Amino acid sequence: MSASPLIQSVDWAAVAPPLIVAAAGLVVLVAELFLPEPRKPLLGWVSVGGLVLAGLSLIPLLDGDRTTFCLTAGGKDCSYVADHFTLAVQFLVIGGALLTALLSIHAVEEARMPAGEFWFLLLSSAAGAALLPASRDLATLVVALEVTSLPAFALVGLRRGDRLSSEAALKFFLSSVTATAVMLLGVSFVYAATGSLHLGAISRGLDHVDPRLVTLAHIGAVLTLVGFAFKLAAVPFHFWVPDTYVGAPLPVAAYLSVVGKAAGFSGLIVITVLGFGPYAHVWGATLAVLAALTMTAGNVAALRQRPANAHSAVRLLAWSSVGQAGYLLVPLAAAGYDDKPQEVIGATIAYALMYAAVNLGAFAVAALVGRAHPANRITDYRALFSERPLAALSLGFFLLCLAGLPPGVIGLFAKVAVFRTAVDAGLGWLAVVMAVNVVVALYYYLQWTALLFARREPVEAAGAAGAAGGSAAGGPVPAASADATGAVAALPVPIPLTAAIVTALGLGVVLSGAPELVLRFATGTLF
Amino acid sequence: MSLAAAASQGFLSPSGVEIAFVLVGIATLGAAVVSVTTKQLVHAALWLVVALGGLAVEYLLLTAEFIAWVQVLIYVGSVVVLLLFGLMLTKAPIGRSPDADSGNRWAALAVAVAAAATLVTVVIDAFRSTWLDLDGAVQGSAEVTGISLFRHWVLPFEALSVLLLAALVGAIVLSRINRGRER
Amino acid sequence: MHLVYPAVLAALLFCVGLYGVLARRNSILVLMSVELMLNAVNLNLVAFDVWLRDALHGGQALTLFTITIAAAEIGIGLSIVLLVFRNRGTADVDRLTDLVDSLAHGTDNASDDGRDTVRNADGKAAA
Amino acid sequence: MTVTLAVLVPLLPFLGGVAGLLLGRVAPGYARPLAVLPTLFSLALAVTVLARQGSGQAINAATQLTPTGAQPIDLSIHLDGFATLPAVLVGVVASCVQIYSTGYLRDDPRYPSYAALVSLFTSAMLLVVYSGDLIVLLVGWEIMGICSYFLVGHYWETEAARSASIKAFLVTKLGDVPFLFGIFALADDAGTFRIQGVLDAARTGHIHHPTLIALLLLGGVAGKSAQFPLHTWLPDAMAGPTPVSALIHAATMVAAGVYLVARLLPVFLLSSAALAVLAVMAAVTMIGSALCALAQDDIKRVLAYSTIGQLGYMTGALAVGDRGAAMFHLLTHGAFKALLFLGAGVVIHAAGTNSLTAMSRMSDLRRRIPDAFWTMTVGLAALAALFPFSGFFSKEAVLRAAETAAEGHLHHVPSAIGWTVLVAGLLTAMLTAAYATRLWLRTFMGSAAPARPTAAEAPTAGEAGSGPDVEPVPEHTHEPAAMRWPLWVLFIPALGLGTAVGVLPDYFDGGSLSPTLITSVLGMGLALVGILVTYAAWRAATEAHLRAHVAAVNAALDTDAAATEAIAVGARRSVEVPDPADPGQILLGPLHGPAAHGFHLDAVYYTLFVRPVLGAASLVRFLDRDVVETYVRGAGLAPRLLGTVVRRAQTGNVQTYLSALLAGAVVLAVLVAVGA
Repeated sequence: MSASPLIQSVDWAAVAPPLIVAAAGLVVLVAELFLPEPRKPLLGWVSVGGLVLAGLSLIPLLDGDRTTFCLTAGGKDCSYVADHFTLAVQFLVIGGALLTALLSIHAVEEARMPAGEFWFLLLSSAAGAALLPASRDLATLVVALEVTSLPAFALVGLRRGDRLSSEAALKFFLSSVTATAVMLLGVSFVYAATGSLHLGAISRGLDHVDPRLVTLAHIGAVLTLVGFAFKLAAVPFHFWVPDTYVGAPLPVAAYLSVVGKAAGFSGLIVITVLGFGPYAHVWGATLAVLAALTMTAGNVAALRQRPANAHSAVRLLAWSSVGQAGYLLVPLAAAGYDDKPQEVIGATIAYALMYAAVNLGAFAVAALVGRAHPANRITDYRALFSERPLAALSLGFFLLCLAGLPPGVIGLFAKVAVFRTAVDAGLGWLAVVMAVNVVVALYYYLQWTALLFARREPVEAAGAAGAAGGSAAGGPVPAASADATGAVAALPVPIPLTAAIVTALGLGVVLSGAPELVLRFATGTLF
Repeated sequence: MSLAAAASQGFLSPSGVEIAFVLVGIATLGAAVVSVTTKQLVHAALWLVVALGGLAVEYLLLTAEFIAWVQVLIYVGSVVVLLLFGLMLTKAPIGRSPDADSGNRWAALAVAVAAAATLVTVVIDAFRSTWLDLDGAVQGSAEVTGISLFRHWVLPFEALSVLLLAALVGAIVLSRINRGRER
Repeated sequence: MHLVYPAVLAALLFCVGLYGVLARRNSILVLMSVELMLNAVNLNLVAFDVWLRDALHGGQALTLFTITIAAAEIGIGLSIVLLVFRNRGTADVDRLTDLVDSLAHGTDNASDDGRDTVRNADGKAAA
Repeated sequence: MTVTLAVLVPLLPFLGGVAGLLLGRVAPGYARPLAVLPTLFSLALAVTVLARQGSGQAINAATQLTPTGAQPIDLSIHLDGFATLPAVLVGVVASCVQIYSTGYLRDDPRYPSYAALVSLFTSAMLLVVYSGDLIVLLVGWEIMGICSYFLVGHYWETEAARSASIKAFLVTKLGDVPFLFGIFALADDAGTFRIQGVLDAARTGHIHHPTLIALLLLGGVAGKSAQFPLHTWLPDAMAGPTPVSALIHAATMVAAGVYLVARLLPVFLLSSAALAVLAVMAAVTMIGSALCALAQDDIKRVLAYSTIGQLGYMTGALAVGDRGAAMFHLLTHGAFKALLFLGAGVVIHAAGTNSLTAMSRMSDLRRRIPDAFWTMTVGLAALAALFPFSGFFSKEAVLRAAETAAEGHLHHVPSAIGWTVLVAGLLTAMLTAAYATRLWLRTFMGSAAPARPTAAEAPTAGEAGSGPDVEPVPEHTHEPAAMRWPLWVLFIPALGLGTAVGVLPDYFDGGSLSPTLITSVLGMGLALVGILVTYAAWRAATEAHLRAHVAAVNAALDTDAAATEAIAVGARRSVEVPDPADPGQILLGPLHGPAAHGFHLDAVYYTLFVRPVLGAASLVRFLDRDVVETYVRGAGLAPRLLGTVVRRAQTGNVQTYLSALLAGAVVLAVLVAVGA
C-alpha cells in the first residue's frame, strides 16, 4: 500500500469533455462580474463556444478506450472510462446542451433571468451529465447525478417572480431529493453485499454473494435503479415531469427532457450492464415492467390533453417525453434477457440520439410560438403553416419523427430497432405493449401536426373555436387568443432560436436520409 | 471475514459497546420520531439536533472519528442553523400549530410502515449473525479517511467541488430579491 | 458488536424520515425529514465500511460525499422554499397545486391569468 | 439501368407531391403541372421498366439501409411480373385521375394540397409495388393510409366526410396492428425482412409458425382490402371526391392487401387453415357485398360494394393458390373500376345528385353525357363479366383456378376451399350482372316511358330540383375535356385487356389463365340470367310506379363538379327514401332493407365500439372542425379511461407524488425480495 503512488494519475485528454464544460461555466461566472450590462448576451455565446470546444475535445478520444483515475492498489478498476459508450452519451449531452444554449440566449434576455448564473448553472449541470456516463464507481455516479440535478433545480426556479416557476422547482427538488435518498440506501446495501463501490468489483462480487446477503443485494440493486429511473421519468417516478416542465422556463424544460433523460438512462446502463450483470434477471424484469408502465401512462395521459388548456403544448411534450422514456427503457430491459447485454443497449443510444434532436427541435418551435402566445396552448398552433411555414414544417417533421411515421424515417427506424431488441429478447408481451403504444401515440402527434396546417378560425368564431378546440365546459376563451392570431408572424425571430430549429431540423433530415449514422450504435458493443 | 466470530457472540451477552450503541440508538430514534411528529415547528428542528448528535455518537462508537466530527460540524453546526433560519424567514409559528401535518398522514404512515417492515425484515435476515469487529486498527481516524479520500476518490471529490459551487450560486441567485439587471 | 444493531437503526431512521417527508405540511419540515433519510444511509455506510474493513474506505468516502451533498441540497432547497414563500406567502407543500392540469375547463385559465398578472406586475416593477 | 429507372418511378411523384405541398400556397399556378407531369413521366418510366424487364428473370437490387440488429433493413427493389404490371396500372390510373382532377376540382381552393396528396399516394403505392423489403413496403403502406384519410376527409365541412375518414382510419388501423406483428413475426422466423428471403425461407421450411403469421397478416389485408368483417369503411369512404375513389378505393390502395398476399403467397400456402379463412372471408365478402350493391341508392356506394366484391374474387383466387388469376383480375378490375368511378363522377356532375333514384327520374342523361354513357356501358359489361370484355377473362381465370382446386388437383389446397370459392364465385357472377344492369338502367334509362316530350311532362324531375329540367341544357358542355378523355383512355384496357390472357402467364407463375368451357358457360349463363331478371323486374317496377314521389337534392349545375359532389355528399342522408320503382327492391324482397344498410354490420360495430367512444366524446364536447383532430374522438375507450386515471393521479400535490414514488420503490423491493 505504501509502495503505490499517493495520488491517482490523471489522463487530462480523457476527462477533457466534462472538464471543459465545467471550466467554461467558471469562466462565464467570473466574466459576468466584469461585463457591463449591455454586453451580457456575450455570455451566452461564450457558453456556446465552450460547449463547441467540449464537443471538439471528443474527437481525439474516438480511437478507443481510455481509462483514468484508476486504483493505485488492489485491483484494476478505474473511476473514469472514455469508451465508445461514454463518447456517444457525452456527444448527446454536449449537443443537447448546445441546442439548449441556443434556445436560451434570447429567453434569458426576455425573461430577465440573471445571465451569468443561468449560464453557469446550465454548464455545470451539463458537466455533471457528461461525467455520468464515464463514471465507473457508485460514488462518482452519485456525485455526478447530483451535479446534474442540483443546478437544474435552480434553473427551473430561475424565473423568480413567477409562481409556477418556484412551485415547479420545489416539486422537482423534493421528488429528486427523495429519490436520491432511496438510491443511496440501495447503494449502501450493494456496498454491504459486495464490499466495493467500483462497478467492476461489484460485478465480480455479485457472482458469489454470501447466501445470507442475497436478498439484501437484490433489494440494493433495485433501489439503486430508482434514482436513475427518476431522472429518466419512469413510472411511477414520473410525477414531477409534467408539473416541472410546465413551470420551468421553456429552454430548461427542453434541457431536462433531453439531457436529464440522458443522465438517467446512461446511469441505468452503466449500473445495470457493468455493475449488476449477474443480477440481469432481476433488473431485466424490473425494467421491463417499468418500461411498459411508463410508455402506457405517458401516452394515454398525452392522449387526454385538452388542446385549449393553458400550457397544453408543453404539457403534451412532457407526457410524450414520459412515453418516449418507456421506449428508451425497452432495450435496457431486453439487455437483461440477453447473453451479451452490451450489444443490446446500443438501441437505446440510437433512439436517444434521434429523440434528443427532434425533441429539442419541437421545444424550439414551442419557444418560438410561446413568444407570441405565452399560454402556449396547442390551439395556438392552428394555422401556424400560413404564418411561419418553415417553423410549422419543422414542427410537423419533429412530431412525425416522434410518432415514427414517414417522412420522419429515423423515428420509425429507431422504433423498429428498439422493438427488435424486445422481440429478440423474447419479451413478446413488451413488444405488443410497445406496438399498441406507438399506435395510440399516433393520435396526438397527428392531431397536433394536422392542426399546424389547418385553416385559421375566422375571427368572429373565436369563441366557438375555443370551445371546438376541446374545452369541456365551453368556457369563454380569453380574447387575447383571438387577438394574438397572426402575432407569431409579427414578432421577429431571434437568430439563435432560428439556428436551434434549423440545426435540429438538419439533424433530423440527415438522420432520416442516413439512419445508419445512429443505428450503427444498435449493433456491436459500445463498451 | 468475521462471520465465524459471530457464532460465539450471543445476543444475550452484550458487550459494553453494544449496550451503549443500543441506548444511544433508542434515544436517536426517539428524537427522530418526535422530530417528525411534533406540532411545534421549532421544536422539530431542535429534536433533529438531538437525533443528528446521537448519530455522531454512534459513529464514534463505530470508530469512525472523522465522520463523527464532520457530522457535528456540518449538521449540528450549520445545517440545523440554516433550517432554523428558514423557519424564521417563512414566518413559521412559534408554539403549537395544529396543521403541521398534511392530509397525507395516513398514506404516509402506511408507506412508512410497509417500508419499515420490508427493510427491517431484510436487514435482520441478512445480518442476524454477523459480527462487527471493532478491536482492530482504527477505521475512521482523520488520517486514514483523508488518505483514502485523496488516493482513491479524487474524481468524485473534484466533482463535488463543482456541486458545492453550483449549489452556492444557485442558492444565492434564487434567494436574491429581484433587483439589479432590470432596474 | 452485532452488525444488526446499526443496520436496523438505520432502517428505522430511514422510515421515520420517509414518514416525515410524506406527512409534514411545512416544506422546511419535509427538508428535515429528508436529512433523516440521508443520515440513516450514512449510518449504514459507516457501519458496513467498518465491518468490511474496506481498504479503500469506500463507505466512509461516500458518507462524506453524502454529507456534502446533503448540505448543498439543504442550501438550495431552503432558497427554493424561500422563493415559494415570497411568491405566495406560504411554505406548505400541499397548497402548491397551481400546476395541476385541471380536468374541467376554466380553472386553468384562472391560474394562467394569475400568472400573467404576476408577470405584468413584475414588468411594472421593472419599468 | 432498369433498376435506376425503377427507382425513379416512385421518386418522381413523391418529389412532385412534396413540391406541390410546399408551393401550393405560394404559387398555385404550378399545382397542376406539378401534379400531372411527374405522374405522366413516372407512367412512361413504368412502361419502360415493363418493356425492358419483359417476362424475364426477376431482378433484385438492394442497398442496405440500416446495418442494425439481427435482421437488416434493406432498401431493395424486386422487379418481376408481379411488380411491373401493377406499376403500369397504377401509373395509368393515377395519370388519368390527375388529369381528370384538374377538371373535376378546377375551382376547389384546396386543389393544390389535394393534388399533392394524390401524388404522394401514387408514389407510396408504387413503392409498395416495387419494394423488395417488407419494412419499406410497410412504409409505403402507411403513407397510403395517411394520404387516404386526408383525401377521404377532403370535404371536411360535411359530417359524412369527417366520420368517414375517422372510420377509415380506425378500421384500417385495427387491421394494421396484427399486420405489424405478423410482419415482425415473419421476419423473425425468416431472419430477414427481404421478401425474397422470406420466400426462400418458406420454400426451405424455415417458417415455423405459418398459421399464426398468415392469420396476423390477414388482419391487415382485411382492413386494407376491405374484406369482411373489416370492409365497412369502404362504402363510407365514398364521401371523398370521386377521383379519389377511383384511384384509391378501386384501383390501388384497396388492392394493396391482395397484392401483399400475392407476393407472400408461398407463406400462406404453408397453412391450410389460413387458406380456409381466406376462402370463407372471400365467399362471405363476395356474396354479401353483391347483395348490398343491389340495394344501394348512391351510385358511388354501389360501385364501392362492387369493389369489395371484386376484391373478394381476388382473395378467392389467392385462397385457391393461384396468384396469377388474382393479379389478372386486379389489373382488369383496376382499369374498369377506375373507369366506372370517373364516369360516375361525370354522371353525378351532370345529374346534380348521386342518388340513383333521382337519376332514374332524369330521362336525358344518356344524351347529355354520351362519353360517360358509352364508356360506362363497357365498364359495366366488364364488371358483369360479359364476353368479350376484359372482366370476363379475368373472372374466368379465377373460376378456372377454383375449379382446378375443387377437383382436388392441387395438393396444398383442400378441395373444399375450391368448392367454396367456385360456388360463391358463380353466385356472385349472377348478382354482379344483376346490380350492374340495375345501375345501368337506373342511371341512363331514366323515366323510360316519357322520353321528355315537353317540359311540362316532367313534374317529378321538376319537383326534385330546380336545375336540370326547368332550363334544360341541350348541348351539355359542363364536362371539360380533362374529364372526358381519361374515360376513353381507361376504356381501352376495360375493353381489351382480356386479350392479354395469352401473354400474361409468362409474367406470372406460368399457369394458364384462359377460360375453360364449363365455367365460361356457367358464368355467362348465370350473368345473363341476372341481367334478364333485373331487366324484367325493372320493366315491371317502372310501369307500376312511374310517378312515385321522391325528394332528391340537386345542385345548381353551373358550379364545378367537385362542388356538386360536396353538396351531394353532405345531403346524402336525406335521399334514403325507399323507391318502389327500384328493381333491387323487387329482386331482394325482404332482404332489401338489411342489404341497403350493409346488413347492419355497422350498427353492430356502432353498439360495440363507437357508441361508448361517442358517449365519452359528447361528455367532453370535443367539437373541433378539423378532420384529423376528430381522430381523437375516435380513440378507443380504454386509453381514454386510463388517461383519465393517470391524469387524476397528477393531483398537483407533491406529497402524493412522493407517496407514489416511495410506494413504488417499496413494491419493487418487496417483489424482488420475494423473487430472490
